[in-house]
Amino acid sequence: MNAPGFAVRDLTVVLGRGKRAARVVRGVSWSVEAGATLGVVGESGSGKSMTVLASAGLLPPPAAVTGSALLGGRDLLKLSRRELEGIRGRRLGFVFQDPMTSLNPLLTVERQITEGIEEHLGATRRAARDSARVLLETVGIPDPDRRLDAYPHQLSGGMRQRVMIAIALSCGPDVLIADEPTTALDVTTQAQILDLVRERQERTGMAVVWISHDLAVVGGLADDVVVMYGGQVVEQAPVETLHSAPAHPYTRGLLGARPVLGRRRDQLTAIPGTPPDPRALPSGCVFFDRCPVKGDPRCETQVPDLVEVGRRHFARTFCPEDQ
Amino acid sequence: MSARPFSAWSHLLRRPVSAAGLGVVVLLLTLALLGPQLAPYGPNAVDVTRALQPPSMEHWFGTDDLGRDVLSRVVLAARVSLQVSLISVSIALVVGVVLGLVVGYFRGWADTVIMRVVDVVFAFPIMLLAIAIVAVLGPGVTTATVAIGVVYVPVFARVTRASALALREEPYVRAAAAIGAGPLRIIRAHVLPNVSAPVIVQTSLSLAFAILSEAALSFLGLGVQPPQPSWGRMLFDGKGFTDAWWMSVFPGLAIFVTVLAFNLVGDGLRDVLDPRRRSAMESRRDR
Amino acid sequence: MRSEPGPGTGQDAQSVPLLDVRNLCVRFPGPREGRHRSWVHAVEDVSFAVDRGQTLGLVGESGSGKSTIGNALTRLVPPTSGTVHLDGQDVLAARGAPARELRRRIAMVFQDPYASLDPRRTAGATVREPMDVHRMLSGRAERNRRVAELLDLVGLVRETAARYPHELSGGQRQRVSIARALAADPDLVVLDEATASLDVSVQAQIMNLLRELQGELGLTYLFVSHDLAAVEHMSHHVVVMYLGRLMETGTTDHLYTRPAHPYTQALMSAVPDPDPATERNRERILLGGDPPSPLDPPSGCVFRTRCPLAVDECAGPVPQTTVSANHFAWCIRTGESLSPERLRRFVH
Amino acid sequence: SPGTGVDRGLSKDGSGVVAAIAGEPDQLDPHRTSAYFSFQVLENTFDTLVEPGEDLVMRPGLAERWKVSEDRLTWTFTLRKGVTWHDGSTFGADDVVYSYRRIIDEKLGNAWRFDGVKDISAPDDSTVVLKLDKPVYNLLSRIGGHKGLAIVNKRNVESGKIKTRPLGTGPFSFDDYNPGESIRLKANSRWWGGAPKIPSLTFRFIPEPTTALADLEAGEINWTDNIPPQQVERVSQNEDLELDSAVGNDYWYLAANQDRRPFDDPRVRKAIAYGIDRKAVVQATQYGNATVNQLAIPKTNPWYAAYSPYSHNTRRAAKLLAAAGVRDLKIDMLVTKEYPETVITGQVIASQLEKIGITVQPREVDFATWLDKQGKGEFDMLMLGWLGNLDAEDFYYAQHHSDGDFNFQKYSSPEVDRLLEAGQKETGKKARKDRYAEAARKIADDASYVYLYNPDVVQAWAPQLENYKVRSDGAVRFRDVRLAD
Amino acid sequence: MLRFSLARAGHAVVVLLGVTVVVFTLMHLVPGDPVRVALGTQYTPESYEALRSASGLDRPLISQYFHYVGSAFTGDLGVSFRTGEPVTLVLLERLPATLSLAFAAMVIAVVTAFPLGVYAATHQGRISDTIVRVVSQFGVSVPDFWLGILFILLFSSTLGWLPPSGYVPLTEDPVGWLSRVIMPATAVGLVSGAIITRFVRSAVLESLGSEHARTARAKGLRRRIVRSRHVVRNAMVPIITVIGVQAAILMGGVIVIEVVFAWPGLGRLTFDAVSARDYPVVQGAVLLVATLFLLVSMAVDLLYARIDPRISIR
Ligand SMILES: Nc1ncnc2c1ncn2[C@@H]1O[C@H](COP(=O)(O)OP(=O)(O)OP(=O)(O)O)[C@@H](O)[C@H]1O
Ligand SMILES: Nc1ncnc2c1ncn2[C@@H]1O[C@H](COP(=O)(O)OP(=O)(O)OP(=O)(O)O)[C@@H](O)[C@H]1O
Ligand SMILES: [Mg+2]
Ligand SMILES: [Mg+2]
Repeated sequence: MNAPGFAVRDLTVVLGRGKRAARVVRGVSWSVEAGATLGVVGESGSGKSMTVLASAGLLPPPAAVTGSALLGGRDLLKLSRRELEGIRGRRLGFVFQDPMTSLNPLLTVERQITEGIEEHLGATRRAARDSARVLLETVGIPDPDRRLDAYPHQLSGGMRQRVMIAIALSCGPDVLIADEPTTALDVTTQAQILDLVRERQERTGMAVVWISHDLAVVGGLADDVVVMYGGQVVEQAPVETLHSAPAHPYTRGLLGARPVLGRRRDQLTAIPGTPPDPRALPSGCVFFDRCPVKGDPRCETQVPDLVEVGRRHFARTFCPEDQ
Repeated sequence: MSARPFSAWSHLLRRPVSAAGLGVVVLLLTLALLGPQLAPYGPNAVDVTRALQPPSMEHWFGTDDLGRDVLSRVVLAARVSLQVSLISVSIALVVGVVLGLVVGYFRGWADTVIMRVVDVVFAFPIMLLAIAIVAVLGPGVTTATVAIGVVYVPVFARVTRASALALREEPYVRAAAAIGAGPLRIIRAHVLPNVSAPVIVQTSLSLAFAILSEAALSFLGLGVQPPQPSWGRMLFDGKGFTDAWWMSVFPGLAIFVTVLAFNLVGDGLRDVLDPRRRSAMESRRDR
Repeated sequence: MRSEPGPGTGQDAQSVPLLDVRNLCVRFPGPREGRHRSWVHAVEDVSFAVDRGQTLGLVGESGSGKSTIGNALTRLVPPTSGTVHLDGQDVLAARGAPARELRRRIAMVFQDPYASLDPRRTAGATVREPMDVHRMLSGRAERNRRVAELLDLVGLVRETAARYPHELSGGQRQRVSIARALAADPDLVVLDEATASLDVSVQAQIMNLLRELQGELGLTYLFVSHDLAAVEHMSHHVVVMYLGRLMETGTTDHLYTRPAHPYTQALMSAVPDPDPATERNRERILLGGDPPSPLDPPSGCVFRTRCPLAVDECAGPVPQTTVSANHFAWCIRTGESLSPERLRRFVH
Repeated sequence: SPGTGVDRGLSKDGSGVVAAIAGEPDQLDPHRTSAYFSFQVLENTFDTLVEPGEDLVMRPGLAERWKVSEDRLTWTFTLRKGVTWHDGSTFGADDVVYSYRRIIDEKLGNAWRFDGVKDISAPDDSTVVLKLDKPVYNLLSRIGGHKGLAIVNKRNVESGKIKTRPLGTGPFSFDDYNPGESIRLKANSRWWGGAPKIPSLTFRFIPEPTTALADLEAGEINWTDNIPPQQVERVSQNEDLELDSAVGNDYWYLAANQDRRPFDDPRVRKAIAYGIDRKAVVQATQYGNATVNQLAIPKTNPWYAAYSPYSHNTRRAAKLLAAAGVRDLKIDMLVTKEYPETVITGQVIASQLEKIGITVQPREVDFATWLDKQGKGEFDMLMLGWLGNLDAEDFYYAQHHSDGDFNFQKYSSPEVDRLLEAGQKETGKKARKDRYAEAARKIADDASYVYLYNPDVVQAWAPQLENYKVRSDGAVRFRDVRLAD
Repeated sequence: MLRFSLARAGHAVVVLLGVTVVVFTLMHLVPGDPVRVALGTQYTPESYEALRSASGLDRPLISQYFHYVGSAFTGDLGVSFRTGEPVTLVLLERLPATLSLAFAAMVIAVVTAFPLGVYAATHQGRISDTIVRVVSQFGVSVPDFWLGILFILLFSSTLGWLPPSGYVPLTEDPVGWLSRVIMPATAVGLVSGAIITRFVRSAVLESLGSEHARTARAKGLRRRIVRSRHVVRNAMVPIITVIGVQAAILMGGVIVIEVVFAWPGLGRLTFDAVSARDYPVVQGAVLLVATLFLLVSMAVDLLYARIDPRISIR
């Protein structure tokens, strides 16, 4: 397959204006190749969603976005609205976190799937309905004919999320961006969804950006993982490396904070304090006040660069060796 | 996250439009208090020889058919209008909120009964209900006040009930119940303070509508009694005098500005206190 | 009807468990279908017990009835039938002063730290409220002193007392909630998803705090969660629920190392492992479909519609089977459900 | 023709007359209505036995002539021959008997006008005999001065249609009714007085005087009596419009409740009478289109007598008050918005009496309440007018006799009672007039009523409308009117 | 659907009964006596008693009430004290005037409010949005009857373009109707329109920011389709509520406007009837208006169900 991958370069998002302006994404870069999966993890408010929404022009105004978002060599941020509309849904599929509110409650499942197909592939209503039925089957919804005529509220959470996935996959996108699609679901349903996406990706070779706040979720799915904190990428590495040799104290904290099934510990390594407010970011390292290491005098005043600490392994820290 | 009420005023003042509205309200209150001192003439100084004079340096707003100074009457009418609307809305507020809280929190048969009554009152053309009440009690400032008050009770009851119903299920209210707090304590300490946002918004919008209702009632001759000046009444008096436009324009303008001011404040308050969408109840402006 | 002592702890003949729940049923009125009113079977015939100073984990997927049990204990919802005893006293039957006293002794922490604090009350007032309600200590000054102590205890600075919820972070709020729960000096604390909506790093802080407090104060917890790992971390005993019914109970060690019920097994296999190496190579049991509607639960074992091992007999009565001491499962195939190879055949 | 749309303005061929009146008739049964607007319409559709001429003297109507017996107890009316109802059926003495009996037997509002009538009979088809048990001097004006005594058609009554589709004998017959909007009549070519010269007559209801005037100026209507008083001056200057006025027979008055202190003291009432500037009142309410009068009966009425004891004199008023020992008097004055002149007068009087230390607080109620309060005596003072009286007795008896039905101010003077009773019995016109004049002077002296003014009857019309005359009794008659091209 | 209608009808009957109780009580508490009003200023006590008993006013109140409700069920609303006409007829005569004014006003309101509200919402924060907000705020605050008076002053008295008042049935003279309805309808329509505009704006704004609108955009739908199919449609539920409230208020007769424009509608009829203590007409009119109100709210509910599948009305 030589479908294009997806990359963001030096993406910055400022929400609001003046004193209330919030720099929620600050110079984020990452890329994912066709057939590969990029996991983006980070706690709530770290800017994960903003990054991907901004790259597809889906942020509500007033938002100032700079940098670039590259899909098949074109910078999405430079396209006109009409051009962008031609790419969204067609080459870039989205699945959002809350399947409850992300579907239009007033339209049938069929309409919500077919409208994209009609728009992008110029299919007739009939043909689009047929594809919709096939899509529902492939995302594992039993009795698709009946479900096509259902409204979202008549479906369970897991089924709604499958419908969202069917919509995202409907035009055979090159890139699937999944923004915490399983967070609102039960573990058993989450497992079903993870399995579904994994299998679809194997078949179509699309690139997947999988956003989650849970490292474990991306563990089995991603090739590379980006860890975000305070609107920045603080660490980036292949998933195995990240797990075995995390370089940033925040990543280490994240790993230690979750209890792991079957491995009981007496104490969790909690990170003290709380994530920063994007409206009042510190001048130095964003993680400084919570950092257990504070290994360098520059930490407090200077933002560390993302440095290469190993093969394809980058961390935003002054003291990467201090593991 | 929405701000809380005590910081609401400062938030409000930071919004130029709302601040302007608040300014006008303060000005009106001043007029209402100091009206007699400020008015250039006695409001009831009938002088038939000076009737129907157009605006001039002497009479900025002209004179009416009985030769009275329109400006003075407009200024003095502020008191009545504000008094009627403030008191009537207070009545509606107290009764409506208490009813709404009780039925909203306890539900049960009282809820069914009271909400049916509210439905009944709602099914009435409101102005007509007010007129009927005035017919029963006889026209006058007090009755107009009572009538408008009664008519607005259901609005407050509904707004409060809706909030109370939602608050019942709020985790912090359930938390208080889990502690073992009794219903009265919960209503007083948790529900009442938290219904205040929509109620405050409704109050200031209702003040605006009450001004309009009072004007309409007085226009129909059911409100303030002559010779006491009132904006609605002045409009009524001026209606036949097509040549004396000033008799109609200025009192109407006074109503308009007052209502606008209350609406601006109400709108600002909603944005500050209760930024969720406006409720249909807020659209109940009566004709 | 089960009448033997409830599973969980308290098997020790001489000790009376702190909390003893027997045959608890909670039903909610569902939508009316013509003349016939349907019922939501939120909790059906649930029994368990907790010893003083211990934590019982209550785990299950959304809608399995976990919160309803917590709400029934704190009397936020009226149970349809069953009994609840605290220290031998009948909680549900109590009226008047004893009822108030029992309410004092069972405290609750809710899931959403944003919604469970009154936005118009300071943290101090919130923490003080249980003392005000139960007229504990003499006078406001003393209560305020106690508030300061409690804030200390949950790791907040005393100045927090003057802050409003919107000035606090999620973790801080949850600490305030915990302080409120502790204010009335309870014996049992029901923690309903108390950490679920917090950030990972903050979750860890709260779980650590809860365990410290338990050690210091000898508290008893009912730890309600859908997070199996968190339950494993926190609990001495675990109760697994599905669609309002008990599936399996046992000590944490037993249950997590040798899950006996197919549902428990499926649940555990669905939890992703953070270690990519393990995650990629492990066996998973994928359940098909969705849980049935609690309005119309299947007969017999409610899990049978999704169970890889289901046979016709599953539609009949479900016995309580003993897996080992203090470890029970409600499944007719308990004995034979253990081989991963057999399970794999049912994997989707 | 009916059914092809109602004429809104001048009818298409320009031959019909459109008259704007200030309100809508409540119903068109002349016996049951009491609304002024109804009578404006009914004046043109119904006839009475006798009717007032322009000089308010009774002239033949449906009765060609009449005879009074020596003892004045038997009145014999001879009816016109060949009179028909609008539907073509013949009119006869039975109709008269039926109409009068209806009023008496059903105790309708005008039954009092038959006080003293013992029997009504129709010896033959063109004779009606009224037998009295005591002489009633003013019987003619009682049965002819008011269209409420119109002769109605039995079938029309019994079918219930009279309320909305009345059937009369008058110069115009009922044609079409648009509720809230207009009533159209068409000419009765067989009318005994001669066919009207206009084919149709439409009454439009336009409550707003400025609108009525605007419509008149715009040519949408040909006639109106609803003219804003402040515009009368301007309209009379207008070359393109005709305007005329006559001193009306109506009068407006103030009455203080003599059941209440201190109004039982004539000095207080007189103080009020002196404290009032009638000219200013007339100016404010009617813009001068009224005649100040200190008695009820206007100059134009045959029963007029001149008397004006009061002048605007605050010093005198204050003295009277002081003499009565009254200070800080507050008067609750009943006014009603249905008669705006009362509201305006209330305000003017309030400002006038303030100068002699009396605070007048007008209480504006709707007329229904007003009547109720008046009936129950719940007022200090009130203002109202009496409309449509013709005979001297009508002006004074019921209002000021101790037993008068409308003596709501509770005036009681043996002397006045005696004079009013004498007036009833008196047979000579001169003597009768003297009795009433004397009574009136006494009433004025005691300030039983404080009389204010007789409003002018002011009407305006387009110049094409010829031969129209403004009458002082306010009757609006279009029977002789012509429309020029 | 049928069940829903029946349930709503049952509810409506209860409310209407309540309405009759309230009007009946109020009307009989009112001082002033319909008989006195009907008789005018000159009558005798006998006449008074005769009319009183003919009107049934001498019976006990309770029996009057039950008699009234009983015959109201059969469509007989009694006879007007004033005109002696059946109340049903009186009401039917006035209904067209009120409905045609309400209709014209609603058309003006909706036709202005909808595009303006949507436009403002989709241009949030721009100058055009600000203008719409300011103008609608003005519209909400202006007394409609004053607006009417100003219209008369301007268009009738000064410019002489339009007749200042009166009513012509639409069926008889459409042009005449239009020339007379335009001022009162605009006066009330602008106020209702301003109210609706603000609701349209905020509902559309909310819908614009919703997650499903974001999904629609993420699908790459064209902006026009996103707006029409996903944004505006989803904003309809709150908008319909407000339009319903406004329509109900207008159908009840805008009393003051009807007085200003001498519009022979239900509002003025009722107002006059209250003044004249014409109980049967007042009761009938209120009953009719309440029925209209309930019909409108039922229609609104049915519309909801058409728009929103989550609302089931089986
Ligand atoms: N409309 C907005 N105005 C101002 N700030 C916003 C807005 N929406 C989001 N933010 C802020 O932007 C920051 C980044 O948000 P973002 O949604 O990208 O976080 P996230 O990493 O996706 O978190 P989550 O796990 O909660 O989805 C947060 O601090 C959030 O508070
Ligand atoms: N007040 C109520 N009325 C009707 N049904 C209810 C009510 N409360 C809960 N239920 C139903 O009871 C069942 C159990 O709900 P419960 O909240 O106890 O589940 P849970 O295990 O806490 O789930 P979650 O993880 O989603 O919180 C669910 O089907 C729920 O819909
Ligand atoms: Mg996000
Ligand atoms: Mg729960």
